[in-house]
Amino acid sequence: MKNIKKSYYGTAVLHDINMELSEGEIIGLVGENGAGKSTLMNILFGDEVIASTGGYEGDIFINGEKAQINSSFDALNYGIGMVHQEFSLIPGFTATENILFNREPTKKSLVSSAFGDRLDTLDRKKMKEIADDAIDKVGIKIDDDMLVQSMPVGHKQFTEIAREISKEKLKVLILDEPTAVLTEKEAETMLKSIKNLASRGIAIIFISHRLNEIMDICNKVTVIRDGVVVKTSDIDKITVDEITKYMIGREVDTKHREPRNVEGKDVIMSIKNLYVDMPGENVRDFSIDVYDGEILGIGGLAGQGKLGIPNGIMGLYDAEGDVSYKNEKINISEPMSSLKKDIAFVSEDRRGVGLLLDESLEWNISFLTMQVKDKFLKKILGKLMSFRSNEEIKEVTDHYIEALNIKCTSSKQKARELSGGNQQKVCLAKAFAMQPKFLFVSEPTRGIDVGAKALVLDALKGYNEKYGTTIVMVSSEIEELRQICDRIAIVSDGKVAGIYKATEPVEKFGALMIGAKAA
Amino acid sequence: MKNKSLLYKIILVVILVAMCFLMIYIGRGHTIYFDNKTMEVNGREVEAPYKVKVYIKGNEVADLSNGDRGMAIWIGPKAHIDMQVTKVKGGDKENISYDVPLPRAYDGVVINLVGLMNDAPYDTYISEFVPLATVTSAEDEEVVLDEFGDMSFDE
Amino acid sequence: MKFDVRKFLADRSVPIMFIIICAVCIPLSGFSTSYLFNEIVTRIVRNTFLILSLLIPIMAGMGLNFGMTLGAMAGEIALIFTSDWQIWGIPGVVLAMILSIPISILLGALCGTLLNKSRGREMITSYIISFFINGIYQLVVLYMMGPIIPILHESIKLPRGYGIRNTVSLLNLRQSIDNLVSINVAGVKIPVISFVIIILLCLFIVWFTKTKLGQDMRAVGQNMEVARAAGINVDRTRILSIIMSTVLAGFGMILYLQNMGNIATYSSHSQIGMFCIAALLVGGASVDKASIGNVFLGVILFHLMFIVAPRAGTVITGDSMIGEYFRVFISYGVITLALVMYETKKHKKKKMTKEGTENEK
Amino acid sequence: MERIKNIIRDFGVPRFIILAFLVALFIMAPFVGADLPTQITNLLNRFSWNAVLVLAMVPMIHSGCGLNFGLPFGIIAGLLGGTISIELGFTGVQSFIMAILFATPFAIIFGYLYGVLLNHIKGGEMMVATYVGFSAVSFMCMMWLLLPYHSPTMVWGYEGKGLRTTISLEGFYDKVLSSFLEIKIGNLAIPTGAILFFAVLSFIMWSFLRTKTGTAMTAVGSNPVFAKASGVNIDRIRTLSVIMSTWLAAIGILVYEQGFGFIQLYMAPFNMALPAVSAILIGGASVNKASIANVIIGTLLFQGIVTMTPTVMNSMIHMDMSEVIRIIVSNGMILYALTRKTNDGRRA
Repeated sequence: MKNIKKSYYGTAVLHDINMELSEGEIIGLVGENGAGKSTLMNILFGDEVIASTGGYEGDIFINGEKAQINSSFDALNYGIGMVHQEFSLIPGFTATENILFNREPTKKSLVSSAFGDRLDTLDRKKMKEIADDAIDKVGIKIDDDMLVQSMPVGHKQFTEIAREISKEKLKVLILDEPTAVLTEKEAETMLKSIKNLASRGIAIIFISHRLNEIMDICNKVTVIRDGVVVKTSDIDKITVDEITKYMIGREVDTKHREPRNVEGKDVIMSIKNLYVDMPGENVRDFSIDVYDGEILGIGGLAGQGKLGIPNGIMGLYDAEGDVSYKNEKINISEPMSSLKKDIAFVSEDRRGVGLLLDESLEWNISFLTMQVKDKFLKKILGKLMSFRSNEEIKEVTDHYIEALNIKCTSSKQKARELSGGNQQKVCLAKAFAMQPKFLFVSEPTRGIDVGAKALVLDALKGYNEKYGTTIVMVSSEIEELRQICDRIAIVSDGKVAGIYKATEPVEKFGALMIGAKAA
Repeated sequence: MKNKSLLYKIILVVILVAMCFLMIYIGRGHTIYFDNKTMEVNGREVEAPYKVKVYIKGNEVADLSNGDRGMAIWIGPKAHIDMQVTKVKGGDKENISYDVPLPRAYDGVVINLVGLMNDAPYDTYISEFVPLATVTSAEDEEVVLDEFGDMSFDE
Repeated sequence: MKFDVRKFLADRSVPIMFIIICAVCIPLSGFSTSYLFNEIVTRIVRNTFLILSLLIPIMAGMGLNFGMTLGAMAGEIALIFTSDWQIWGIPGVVLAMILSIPISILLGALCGTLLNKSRGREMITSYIISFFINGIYQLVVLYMMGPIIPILHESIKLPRGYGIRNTVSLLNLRQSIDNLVSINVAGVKIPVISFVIIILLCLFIVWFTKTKLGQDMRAVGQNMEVARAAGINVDRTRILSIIMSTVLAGFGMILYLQNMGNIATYSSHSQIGMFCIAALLVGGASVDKASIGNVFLGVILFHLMFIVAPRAGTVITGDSMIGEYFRVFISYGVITLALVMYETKKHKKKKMTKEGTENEK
Repeated sequence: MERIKNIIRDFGVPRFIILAFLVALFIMAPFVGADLPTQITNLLNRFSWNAVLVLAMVPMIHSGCGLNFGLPFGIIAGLLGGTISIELGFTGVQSFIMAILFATPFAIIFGYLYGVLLNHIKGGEMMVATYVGFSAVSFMCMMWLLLPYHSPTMVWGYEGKGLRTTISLEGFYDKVLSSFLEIKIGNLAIPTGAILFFAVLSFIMWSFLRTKTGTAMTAVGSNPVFAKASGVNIDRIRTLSVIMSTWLAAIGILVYEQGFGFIQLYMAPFNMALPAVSAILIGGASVNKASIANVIIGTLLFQGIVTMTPTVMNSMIHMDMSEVIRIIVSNGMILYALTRKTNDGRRA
């Protein structure tokens, strides 16, 4: 692969990626979330997303010949196979049927010669043979007649791999976090079978967050950060710590605010044994105390549960645990319970949760406050009924449009029509309008440009300083947390892995993220 | 491969179309009326027999005395008619069969059996049956259009 | 695996309920066994083909095809022509079937395309499509037949000179297939050829599930995304399933009408979809799963109920209408129940997958 | 040019065709000898009968429950109210008021149950609603026969029990609204009372949508997760909207009956949902957005076509195609709305 470039909507995600892979080699690909790993793999596998967003730049050479991958068919033809993180299996099909899905050996009949190949009958016997053969190669026993939906999760993963292996042309196999959902034992088997596959001459790209696995089975490792390959090295010439360092990146020279010492202040919110059932972001046994007036950062890799914390406390996902605010318990299954206590939440899912995309900015900014605090209502008919007060709503909206510099045509514009950064500002305005005493902010800078990022962070910092509002900010960008937070807690596997002052060196946070225990 | 498949498809369509025409040919239904009436054959009067029994596919469909008219339906282009003819009262019974080609254009065909039995020219013993004008009720039928149809199901 | 009695019964609650209804109503109605058997055989011959046409869209995950009415209309139009041209007997039936194919394909393709545009609410859309096309059908049959589409015989036209009469007689086509070879078993007339046709269709469906296309349809039905990622043309596959269903429904309607002996031009099709779907569900099928067994069980139970309910209702309440309304209520009730169960399951499933990921980790 | 295109696109091609068709009908009406004032009277009358039923669509569309194909459910509540009022011997204006009073508890109970059911099947409301409506109607068919009604104006004469299919309202609430303050100018008659009644209900609805709860209802329909995150109890709001819709349907059928002059029982409620659904869609509503203006415009357009086509078409081509046109137009409109892509983020 040479000089691969890719941009989404003008935002460059990958710059000049160069990678090399030879037969029978296992290469580990590591990088933080959003570093560009998935995009790179999608290019290799010819995912629809790539073509529909304008294709990619650069060249891919396979066996010395230039390859043009425009669709997953091309990828298949070039012998590239991929096992995704989410299972792409048909639940009601057997292992055999899934392994050979859409590549079933068929028998011709008179009908099919008239109406096309799709009326060929399936050759069940041959299917079984091929499937069994592939399963053998993976090196684990799977019942080939078992329906995928009744399989344990590990077997599903193996079925996927078997499917890729059964492709005759397979030369390169991409495994995206194959061990993430497996038990330790299964993971071991998996690694063994991966090695086994490599010894048959298949080149493997192995993506994982578990660095020890990478150290275990890979020949080489490539680290990607911000769309650039920062390091490629043979595995025996690099240590886990070094990899971590490359992943997290250099110390960025940005203005850090001086962290305040908060330990002595009153505990404003105490979270004990929080469990949140949020798909992909499960929180288990999370406990932390938040001090009055601080900005607490919560960081961690994706999927480790950091997002689940605010969502659980605010009642958007099923959660269990004790959360008390100013020594009063909060009913975490009922959003109103926290909202009534002046706790606000800016969701990471702007378009899904944060906004009424088809309504005006006025509605978006005023709705929360109206529902929670009965504001922006005017009494009519001698207090019998109360209507929306359009004047007040306009006033507050205009205020925040100015204060946060939201670029829009008017306060009546629909939220859908704004850019990502401005939408995020609307979300903040929505929370600010409620005049919260405590604010959860989740991924406030995700997917917005640099200028807007700075503005959003400044707004948060300013709000904290001006009103003494306690802020808990969840973000995957450790640098961003270090810019404005007093303390940063790293979440790993749904629990607190450690809490440090924001000024601690970045490597310490990096180590926590990948599972090292806090010193 | 593609061409072959296309060829098969064309053949299939041709077969279906051919079948259509075949069905139209062999499935054309006629109501046949048998007249046992005296008629003029080649210029001479032929008296109708005393009694004619008409059989279609083995079933007796008409038992005609002199001057009677019987009726049967026939599917296909050529009607096969079996008859048992009794010339005079108490006389011998005689079995005869005929294959009568039926004209496509007529729905109802009147066959004069006397003409048929005496080798009269085809168009002298075959004629179209014209139903009496507007047998069907003249008053307009009300068509009730109901989005949900009526609820009664077949009984 | 332990045999779970409760689950077994719960999965089959609808058929069991119907068996109970029938068991109560049969003695009350006082019909003789041979009468009932004769009736049931007639109904099986009449309806099974139509109901079988529902199976393929269910397999492709498109739910209950309320749009089968389209096929029924195609069949009716074909029969109106054969009747007008006076093509009688079995050739008439065959001709009608062939004529119905292009109409069915056209309507089916239209229906399938629209359904692809309304993913997630296929059923309500196919339901509205059936009404919409019914309007078009009326436009064609009631106004265009005569002045624009030539109709030879005045006798099937309305006296005003255009449009088709409320009833078109199929007297010379009536039961031509049923009577071709029929045997009498203990007083019950069994139309052999009709059964052969139905069995052939069953075999066709079984064969079809074994083809590549059948396999693709099952896959599309279970997970469209995965199927698309594997390179299956999902939209086309879905349209094909609707076309096949429509064509089969057209054939089914022709067989149904040849058994009935006349076409109720403006109402024969309007309820047929509803009754076929109800029968299928009574047989234990659900919105996303149905088998040939469900079809036969459904036809028998549903129509048994249909035959005995009015009489039983009269005996119980002394009012003949009660039973009539009761069976209509039951038909709708069964569909409602199946829909609610399906949607609740879908709703629950979303939650389950959430919990599932939790447990697996 | 671009702008005109945009306007047409926003308005929707089918709507445009319908409007053009109606305008053409009006233009042609005088040429074929139709009396315009009579036509307008006709239109206004039908508008006043149907508008409340169309209004009943609004709450459920707002709360994201989609088009209320379960309208018959509310209609049954109205029918119960009407028949009970007559059974108890109320007459004249009184019978109408009592009918509303009796219908209300039924509507609330039905609406509540129906709302709870719909909360269990989010996403599949429309299909289930259709069949829940049908089941309820066919169930009531049995009930009309079995319930102990005795009023001689309503039951079958020779048996003395079981309600008739159509019950004349003469002496009861026939035209109580329409004749109230009726304005007559030559051939033109305006059913002021009925229109006023609709106006009052519309105003109440309009006001409600401006209250806190009303705002929450719109938000629930627009983005349920947003509403939930803002502390709104989604299920409660949805149930409330269903109750409102059911109640309005109950009132709507009573208004319809007073104009029409008859109570239609048994299978009649079946046919009431689709016209109302398509009317509001023709008025510019979509599966998840509707306003009072949509109701008024939609009802006028829909009823305009229903009243104008027979007269104009009949005199022009001597064919009464109105019924067929109505079926094609109304179902075509619903089909159009269903097959349009819904905006992302709408359904969560």
